[in-house]
Amino acid sequence: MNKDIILKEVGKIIIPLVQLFGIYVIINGHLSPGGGFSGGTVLGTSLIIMHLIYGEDLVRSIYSRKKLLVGISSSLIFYTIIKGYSFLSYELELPHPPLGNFGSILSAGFILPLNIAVGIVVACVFYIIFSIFIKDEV
Amino acid sequence: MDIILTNYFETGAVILFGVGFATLMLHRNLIKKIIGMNIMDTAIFLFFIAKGYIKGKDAPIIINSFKGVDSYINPIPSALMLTGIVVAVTTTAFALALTIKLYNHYQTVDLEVILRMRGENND
Amino acid sequence: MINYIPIINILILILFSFVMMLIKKNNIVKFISLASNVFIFLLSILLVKKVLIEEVITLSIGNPSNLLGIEFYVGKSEALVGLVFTFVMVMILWYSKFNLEKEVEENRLSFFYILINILLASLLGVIYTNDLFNSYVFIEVSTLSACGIIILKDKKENIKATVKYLIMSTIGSGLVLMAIAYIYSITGHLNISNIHEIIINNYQFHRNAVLIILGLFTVGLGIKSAVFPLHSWLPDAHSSAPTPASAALSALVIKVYVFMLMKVLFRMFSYEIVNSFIIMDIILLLGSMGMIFGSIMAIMQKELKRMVAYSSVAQMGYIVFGIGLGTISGTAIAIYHIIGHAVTKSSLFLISGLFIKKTGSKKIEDLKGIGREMPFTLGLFTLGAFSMVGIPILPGFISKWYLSLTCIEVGRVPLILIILASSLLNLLYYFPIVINGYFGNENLEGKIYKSKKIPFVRLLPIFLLVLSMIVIGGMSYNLIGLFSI
Amino acid sequence: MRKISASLITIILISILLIGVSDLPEFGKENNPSNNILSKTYIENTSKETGAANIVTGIILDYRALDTLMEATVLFSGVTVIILLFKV
Repeated sequence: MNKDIILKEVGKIIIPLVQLFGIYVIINGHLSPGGGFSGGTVLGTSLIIMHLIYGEDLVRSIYSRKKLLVGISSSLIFYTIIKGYSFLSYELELPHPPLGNFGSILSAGFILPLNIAVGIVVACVFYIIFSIFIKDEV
Repeated sequence: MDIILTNYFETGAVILFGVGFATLMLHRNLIKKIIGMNIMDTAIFLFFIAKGYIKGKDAPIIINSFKGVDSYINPIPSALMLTGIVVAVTTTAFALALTIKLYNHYQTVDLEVILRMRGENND
Repeated sequence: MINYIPIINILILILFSFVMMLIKKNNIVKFISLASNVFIFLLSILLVKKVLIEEVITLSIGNPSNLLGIEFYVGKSEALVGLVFTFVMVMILWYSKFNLEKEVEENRLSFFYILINILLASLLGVIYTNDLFNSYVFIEVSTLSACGIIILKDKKENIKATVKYLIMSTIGSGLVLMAIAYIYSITGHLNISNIHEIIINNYQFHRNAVLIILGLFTVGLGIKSAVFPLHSWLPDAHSSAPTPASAALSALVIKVYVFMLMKVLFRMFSYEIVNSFIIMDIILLLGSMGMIFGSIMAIMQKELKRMVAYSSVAQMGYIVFGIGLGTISGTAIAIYHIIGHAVTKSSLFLISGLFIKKTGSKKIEDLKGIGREMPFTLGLFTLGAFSMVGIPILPGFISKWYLSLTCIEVGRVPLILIILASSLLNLLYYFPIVINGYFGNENLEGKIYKSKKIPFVRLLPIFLLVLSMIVIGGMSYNLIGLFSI
Repeated sequence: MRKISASLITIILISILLIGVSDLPEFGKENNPSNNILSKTYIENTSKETGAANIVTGIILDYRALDTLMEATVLFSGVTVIILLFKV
C-alpha cells in the first residue's frame, strides 16, 4: 500500500519550502522581480502538489472549495475598495498612504497589500480549476 | 528588407504567430487547436516584449541606488504582458474545460465531427 | 465628483458581482443585481447631463497627469451610448427576474447575475476608455463573460456554440493585440490622443505598417463583432443562449467592438489619414455585403431565434457601412444605429423568448395564429419589425434615410440601391411572421382569444424598450447632431 | 481542400506581417520611438511617487492599476464560468 511513502516524506519537507518561497515572492513584489501574479502561481502549484501527493480529502479539509471562493471574493473586494479609494483620492484630496523608507518591506504604500490580494486570487483560482478538472464535476 | 534580418526577434515572433495560426486552422483535434492558440499568444508576447529591449541596459529594478534615467530598459511592455499572460492562461483553461464537457457529450474531440452532428434533439 | 462617474460605474458593478459570489440565496442576488444596475443607470443620467454642458470629460485614473495613468475620454456619444446600454441592461434584468427560472436550473441562476454585472462593467469600460491596452483587457473580460452566459443552459448546442465562439474570438483578440504591438512600436504611446498627435506627422514614413495596423484592427474587431464574412459563430451562439442572455449579446456585446473600431479609425487616425488608405473601401464592401447576405440568410431560417440572430448580422452591416463612408455624418449615423438597434433588437429577442415559452416550439410555422392568443405581445413585435424594416419615425428608417443622404454627399449614389435592396430583404423575413400571426386564418380555429395572454406587469420591460425605441426615433434630429468621434 | 485554403491564409498572413516588421524601427536601438518620453517618465517617477523599487510592479499596481483590477476580474470570471460549466 505505502508505495508512495517516499513521496509523502519528501512532500512534508518540500511543500512548506515551496509555499514559503511563494510568500517571499509575493511580499517582496515591490522590491525584487516577482509580485502578486508570479508568487500566486507558486502558491497555487504548491497546493496542486499537495493535492497530488496526499489525495483530495486532506486538502479539502484545510482548503475547502467554499473557503477558497470566499478567499477570492474577499481579496477582490479588498482590492476594489483600496483602488477605489486611491482613484478618488486625487479628486477629493484624500490623504495618500505613507510611502515608508525606500527599499524596506513596509514601503510603497498600498502596493504590498494589493500584491498579497492578487497573490491570493491567483493561487486560489489555479487550485480550484485544477481540482475541478481532476474530479470532472463540482 | 534587411531590417527583417536585424529585427530578428520580431521576425521570429511573426513566424511563431504563423505557426500557431496554422496549427489552429489545420488540425481538427480540439486539444491541438488549443495548443495552437497558446503558441499564437506566446508569439504576440515575444513580439511585444522585444519592443522594450534596449541594448546594454539592465532590468528596471532599482537595486540600491537610482542609476539615472538612461540605464534601464523600457518597463512598459513587460508590465503590459503580465496582463496578457493571465488572459491567455484563463482562455486556455476555459477552452480545456469546454473540451472536457464536449468529450462527455460527444465522446470525441474532433471538432469537425462535433460540428457535423447538427442538433438532433434540440429541445 | 461627477467627473468620476465612469470609473465609479465600473467599480460598483465589479464590486457587487464579487459580493454576489458570497451570497447563497437567489432572491438576494437578484435584488442586488437589479439595484446595482438601476443605480448605475441613474449615475449615467447624471453623466449625460454633465457631458451635455461640458462637451467632453477627460478623466485620468491612477495619476493626475494624463501621460502616465490610464485616461477615460467621455464625449457626448460615449455618455449617450453608455446610458442606452445601462437602460437596456436594466430592462433585460427586469425581464429575467420572472422569466429566467423556466430556462435555467435553480442552482445556476446566481451565476447569470454575476456574469451579467461583469459583462456590463467591461462594455462600459470599452466605451469610456481612451487607452489602447486597457480596452484590450476590457474586450477580453467581455468575451469571457459573454461565453459564460451562453453556457448557462447545460445543453450540447450551447457548449458546441461556445467552443466555436471562443476559438474565433481568441483569433480576433490575438490580431488586436498584434495591432497594439505594432502601434506601440511606431509611436511609443498607449493613449489614443497622444498616439494621434504622433501619428499625424510620421505616418508617411511607415505607410505599410499603418495599413497593416488598420487591417489587423478591422479583421480582429470584425471577427468579434460578427461583421459579414467572419460571423459564422453568431447564429449558433445567440440562438442557443437563454433569452435574456441572447438579448444582451445581440443588442450590446457585438456593438462595443465596432465602437472601438470607430475610436481607432477616427480618433487615433484622423479622417484624412484613414481615407487615404484602401481600408475604408474594404470596410464599405464588408458593410454592404453584410447588409445583403445577412438578410438573405435570415430569410432562409426556420427557427425564430436564429432568424433574429441573422438579422443582427445584417444590422451590423448597416453600422459598418456607416463607418465605411468615412465622413463625420457617416459615423454619427453609425452611432445612432448602434443605439437604435440596441433597443430594437433586445425587445425583439425578449418577445421571441416569450413566444417560444408560450408555444413551446422554436419553429416559425408554429407562430401562425399567435396574434389571436397573444395580441398585445405580437403588437410590440410588429413595432420592432417596423423599425427593422424602416417605417418612418422609427430609428430603423432614420438611419437608412441619413445613410442614403451621406451616400449622396460622398458621391457614391449607387450604394443607395444596396440600402433599398437590404430593407426590402428585411421586409421579406419580418412581415410573414406579423401577417401570419394576425391574419393567418388557416390555423386560428384551435386558438381561444387571449388564452395565452401575458400579464401586463410581465410585459412592462419590453413595453418600455419599445417606448424608448419610439422616443429615440422621435428625437433623432438633435440626437444625430450630438454624435461625433 | 480546406487544408490548402487554411495554409494559404497563414502564408499570406505571415508575409503581410513580415512586410509590417520590415517597416518598424530598429530592434534594441536607443532612440526608438517606443523608448520615448513615456518610458523615461515612468522610470524617473515610479520610485518617487509610488515608492516601489521594482518599476514594473509600480506601473502595474499604481499607475495602471485598473488593468490589474480587470486582470483579477478575468481570473474571477474564469473561475465562475468553469464552476458553472461543471455544476451538475
